[in-house]
Amino acid sequence: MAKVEKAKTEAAPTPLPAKGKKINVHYLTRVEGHGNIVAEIDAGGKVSVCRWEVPEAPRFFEAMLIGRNYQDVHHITSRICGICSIGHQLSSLQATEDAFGVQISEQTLLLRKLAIHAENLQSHFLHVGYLALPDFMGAASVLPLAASHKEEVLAVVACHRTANRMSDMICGRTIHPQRMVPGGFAKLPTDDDLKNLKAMLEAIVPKAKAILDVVVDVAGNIPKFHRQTEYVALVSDAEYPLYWGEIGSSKTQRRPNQLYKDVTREYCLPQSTAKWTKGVDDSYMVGALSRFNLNHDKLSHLGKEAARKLGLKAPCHNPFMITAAQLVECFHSVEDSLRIIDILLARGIRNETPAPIKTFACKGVGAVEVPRGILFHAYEYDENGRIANADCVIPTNQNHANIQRDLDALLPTLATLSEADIELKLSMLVRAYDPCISCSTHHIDLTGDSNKLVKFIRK
Amino acid sequence: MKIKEFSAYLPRPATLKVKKELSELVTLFEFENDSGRPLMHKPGQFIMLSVYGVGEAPFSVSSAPIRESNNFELAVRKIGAVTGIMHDLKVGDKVGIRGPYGSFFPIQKFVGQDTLFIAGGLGYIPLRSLLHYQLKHRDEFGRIILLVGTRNPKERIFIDQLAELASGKDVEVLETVDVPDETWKGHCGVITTLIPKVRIDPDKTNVAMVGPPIMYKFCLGECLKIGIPSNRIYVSLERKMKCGLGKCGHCQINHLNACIEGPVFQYNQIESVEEAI
Amino acid sequence: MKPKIAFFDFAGCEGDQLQVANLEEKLLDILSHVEVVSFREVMTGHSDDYDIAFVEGSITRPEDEARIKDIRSKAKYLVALGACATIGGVNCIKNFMSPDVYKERVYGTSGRWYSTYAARPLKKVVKVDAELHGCPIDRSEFARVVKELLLGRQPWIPDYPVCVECKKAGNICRYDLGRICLGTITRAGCGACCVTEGAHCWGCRGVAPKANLDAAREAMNKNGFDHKTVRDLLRFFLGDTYAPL
Amino acid sequence: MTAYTVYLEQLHAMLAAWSKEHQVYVPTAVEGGYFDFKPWREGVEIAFDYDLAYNTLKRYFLPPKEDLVVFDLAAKTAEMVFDAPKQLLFGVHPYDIRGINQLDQIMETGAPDQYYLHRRDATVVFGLTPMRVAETAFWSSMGAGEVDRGFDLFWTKTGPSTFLVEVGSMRGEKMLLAAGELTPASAGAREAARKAHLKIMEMGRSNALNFDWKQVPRLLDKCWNSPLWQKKAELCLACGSCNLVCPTCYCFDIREEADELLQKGVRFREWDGCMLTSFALVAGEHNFRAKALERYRHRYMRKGKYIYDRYGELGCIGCGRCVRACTTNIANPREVFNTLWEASQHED
Ligand SMILES: Cc1cc2nc3c(=O)[nH]c(=O)nc-3n(C[C@H](O)[C@H](O)[C@H](O)COP(=O)(O)OP(=O)(O)OC[C@H]3O[C@@H](n4cnc5c(N)ncnc54)[C@H](O)[C@@H]3O)c2cc1C
Ligand code: SF4
Ligand code: SF4
Ligand code: SF4
Repeated sequence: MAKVEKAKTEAAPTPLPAKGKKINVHYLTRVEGHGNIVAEIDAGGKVSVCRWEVPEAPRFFEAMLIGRNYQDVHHITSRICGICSIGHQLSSLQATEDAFGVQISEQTLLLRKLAIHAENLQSHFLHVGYLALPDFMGAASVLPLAASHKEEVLAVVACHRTANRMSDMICGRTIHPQRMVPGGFAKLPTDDDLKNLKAMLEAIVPKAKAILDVVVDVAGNIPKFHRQTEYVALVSDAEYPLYWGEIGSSKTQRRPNQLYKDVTREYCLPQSTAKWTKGVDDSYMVGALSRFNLNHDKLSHLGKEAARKLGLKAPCHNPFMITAAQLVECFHSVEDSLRIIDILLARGIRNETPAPIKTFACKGVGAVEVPRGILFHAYEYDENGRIANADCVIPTNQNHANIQRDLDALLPTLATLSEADIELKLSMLVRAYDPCISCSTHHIDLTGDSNKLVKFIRK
Repeated sequence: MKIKEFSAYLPRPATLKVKKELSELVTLFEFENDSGRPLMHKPGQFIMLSVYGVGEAPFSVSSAPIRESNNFELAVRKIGAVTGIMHDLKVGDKVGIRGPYGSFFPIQKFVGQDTLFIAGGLGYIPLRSLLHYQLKHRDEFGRIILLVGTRNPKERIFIDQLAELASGKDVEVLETVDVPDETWKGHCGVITTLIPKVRIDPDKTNVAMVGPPIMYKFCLGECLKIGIPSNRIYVSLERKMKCGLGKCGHCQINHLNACIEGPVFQYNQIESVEEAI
Repeated sequence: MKPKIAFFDFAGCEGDQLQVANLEEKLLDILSHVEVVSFREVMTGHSDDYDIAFVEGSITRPEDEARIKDIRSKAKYLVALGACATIGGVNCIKNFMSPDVYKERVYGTSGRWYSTYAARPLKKVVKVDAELHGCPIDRSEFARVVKELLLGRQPWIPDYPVCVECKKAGNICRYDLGRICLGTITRAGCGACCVTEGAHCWGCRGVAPKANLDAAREAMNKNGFDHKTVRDLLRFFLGDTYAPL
Repeated sequence: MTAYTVYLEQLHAMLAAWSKEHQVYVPTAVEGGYFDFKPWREGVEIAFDYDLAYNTLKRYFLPPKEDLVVFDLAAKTAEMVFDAPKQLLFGVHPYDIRGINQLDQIMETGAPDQYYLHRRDATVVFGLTPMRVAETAFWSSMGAGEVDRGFDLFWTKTGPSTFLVEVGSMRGEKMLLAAGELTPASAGAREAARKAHLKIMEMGRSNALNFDWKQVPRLLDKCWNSPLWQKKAELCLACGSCNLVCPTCYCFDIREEADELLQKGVRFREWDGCMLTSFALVAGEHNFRAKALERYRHRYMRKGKYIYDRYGELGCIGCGRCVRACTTNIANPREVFNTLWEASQHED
């Protein structure tokens, strides 16, 4: 394997210019959606501005759902985000089924678990391989790496493609899939599909290990920054929970999903139109690292091994390590998928039709661990099975405040670096969270009257 | 069933030799068959020309049927995908061709007789093949009368050639444009208005007529009016074509295939075919 | 010289750009013929010098208009990418509510801070040279269209309804199963993927240019689907196109 | 015709043996109470009593999409490609065999379509006497209830576990006897098969053309200006479903696509249909059949007259697939022909 060049992140301190430093990352790249970082350090080295902004257009999904039939709801919410569309569908279906008291079959449950694995793999490989790795390797994108590290990039491509094919095979499509419906599946994979899938997943294990080696190689470039925060994720005594569980926190006891509002306490800032979420005391983190911190002992064998190689130990308070946790989860997802496929193959795919649904006025909540963290959908239906009220709490949404807090903590430590290096470090931090802004802005953001941007902190 | 490892869809290579602009949108292309063999077309027939990666389209062969030459001419108007790319071809570029396909003007029936050519717009392109044949064998044919109609002076094609013909003795040329501009000194009005202007002997005149769909209705009426029987009138009908082999169905005119029974029809064969004219 | 291409997005889910990334190896091959100068989702760096702009998402705010017009003025060729950009897509569901209501629903009293107006497709604001339909776009169609542009031809986009491809796929028609479907009026090009995967056609590729809407509606009614069901389906993606329906 | 008696218990081993060389397709039950041909393998239940294959069998000879030539974009050279997998269609009804025979004739005439012929040659057809008639079918009154050629074997279920198998070709007989000797059919078995055939023809009569099908071309001759075309065409979605499901519709479009490196390309053909609005549209926006009426009428003229004028057979074999495929219920040849007939009776 080609030796990876050390990225030039630990650049020599530059003397402070008299006029101070200004960072303005207008549209952070290699993230999903539009986000800006604005920071200013005055001539004295003191941080005067530090802001994570989201200028993405709001889309009003919760309002759009009003009056829609329960069969269409997950197809609409799927469109909140192209990257997490499977996760949105799963959370949405869970909420609808919870509302109408639908019991899904074991086969449906297993297939849905495969679906969430597929999505995690899809998203994590994309983020680790295409979006984050270039940072650790000092490249502007995966494109130049394709020339310098062809083999590794092809490994990433192969893993990502397999994850996509897995989504196709289980859900029917990688983005906005069509097979999953309330109560079950409109079309089922065949035993042959599963056999193929099994072979494909087995084939990417060595490729994923190659990616792991690269990341281990450049692990020294992962900034050493620690800030303790609250970690929130689904927890379960039975497994490393992704499809369902209870809401767990590093600071308080677990809660049933119905009480999601107690955890994701939303509030408004006087000078901001954006909603914030607040855990026990203040901001909290969701996503791969949170899940790892809370559930690491339930990881599969390969997952644990990967964590060991990466030096990832719970509790880890370095947000830059989210990427590492994602890679760990990839191994877990592949291994757990293989386990599920074996169960399904042993039973043989049964030609089940979706569980019948009787509509009545009711409420339900769904909570699924999607790539970026815990995703809640909560619906209220009228007696005709049409939405009367909807609420979706999106992971990136829950992370925004934590990102801001991390930036606040990180920036002062960078005051002596060059503007370019500060910019890179701040960008890397935000990218580590893998923010999914399209998702989050169905809700937060936008247009204060003065500068058309929401200010996330009190100045 | 005769199974053969043979594809009627396989084009043969040809090379662009000469490219000449005829009007803003129409260009004359001279191609050479790479096979070293002549095209062996008859006047009125068409070929399918491929630009690989873009597509295939039918074009009438515009040059006279000459057995001794491997070259042939097409005149093409830029209007879509294939024709658009063709205009970017450079001399020396290769294309694929299939054919010639379709029916043709039966030269033998024109021998010893007068011919009235009625060319509307691009209709001159296929007629030119027959016209050039007649000019080459001038003594075998009677009078040659050529009526040419174009929408406006800018769209006229083969201007020099027409001028040359008009100044010579072999052909009686009458030209008109539908909408004149300040440069235009000649006849104005649709091509139909030219027909009564020529004095012909209906008993020994054949008509060869090609033009846009709307032209036929009126011109055919005029021809019948001056006494030419429908079995002496030949028209060429163009339809959408994909295969040129009578299979793809696009060129159907009622029960007829424009690519097999056509494009050249004796008018009496199609007088009662509703979709023809 | 290699044509320069750039990607931009407005209100949308970025699924279409993800579809492009999902071309995997094929993308790497295509990239050997073009120079990507802006693709925020996968690369750092940006240039204002581009030939072909691929634009995803709907225009939902007055301030978006300036940005899309700027993109238009710089691009020689502008391709709308995906339902939000070509027909307004799901974003148009909100167009049937009063802005006061949907702002209040989502943001409570803070709603008044948000500038937003009825979502609209790009072509309502700027000239669009080609449209790649679908929610999300079909990745092989994207690849084909890029290749056609590179070869110098106007892209071929089917103008017939989805039923054509549904028949080719050999599906059982939803109507034969007592279900509803918009394939009868929706522009093909997706291979009838939703029907093939067990759902029905939602209309994400927009109405086929010569679609017979009256006949389709009558057929839906005759098959027992009431006004509200039909309307809801037409408002899933086609809200902008057939708003009064 | 030579005929043998085959017992259901023998069939399984035969299918397994045929599968070694051929991809075998059999009628099976699918969603919604419909039937369709699907690949056979262990455990697939054959629906001997299927009423109609939902999809037409033409896809095995004229696939929805088929490569014609591959080319090299740089060298500007082209090569032909033929793909003709060995396949066996087990259980094809007589009317569908008629459809195949008609396609054979069309594809062989003039410039023989070698792509079709290759596939046809590589396909073994085993006929089957129907045991049920689809609601929409009217083949028994279209002269399509029986066939004497176009199959390699023809099967008729004469008892709960017994088939009479007639030999249609040497290839068929060889395949039938490959596993060992069989009992030649007795006179009684032949009689039972004849009865089975009569029975189904009788059942088919409940849904019939009201007049002799041979009159259809002459009838249509007089109907060019019938008001029926416009009335029906108003509801036409121009969805082409009626074309695409029809076993005797064969029109196609030709297009091509280059590979991602723009080095090689492939030219292929894909099903097309005369009911689609741009079927006769040419560059410059001239459409030779711009109106729904014109397209709608053309299809019936093709089915009832033009094909007959050329090949001496109706272009409609009465399978009734289009009847079912049309969402707006206007694509029923039986109904259209009957209505026109009715109207013409009043004219005289
Ligand atoms: C017998 C015959 C002779 C012709 N001779 C000439 C000629 O000499 N010079 C000339 O400029 N044009 C001629 N045409 C018209 C020419 O074929 C079309 O202009 C050409 O097909 C347009 O192709 P395109 O790919 O540029 O257009 P597009 O609109 O991109 O068409 C795509 C495809 O549709 C088919 N198609 C579209 N328009 C026509 C059409 N008018 N006729 C047949 N098929 C069509 C072709 O297969 C074409 O490749 C002739 C047509 C026919 C039928
Ligand atoms: S299922 Fe939909 S797309 Fe398919 S044929 Fe029926 S109406 Fe058309
Ligand atoms: S026209 Fe209809 S009934 Fe006749 S053969 Fe075709 S599909 Fe069958
Ligand atoms: S199936 Fe019906 S609606 Fe569709 S094209 Fe045929 S006649 Fe028209």
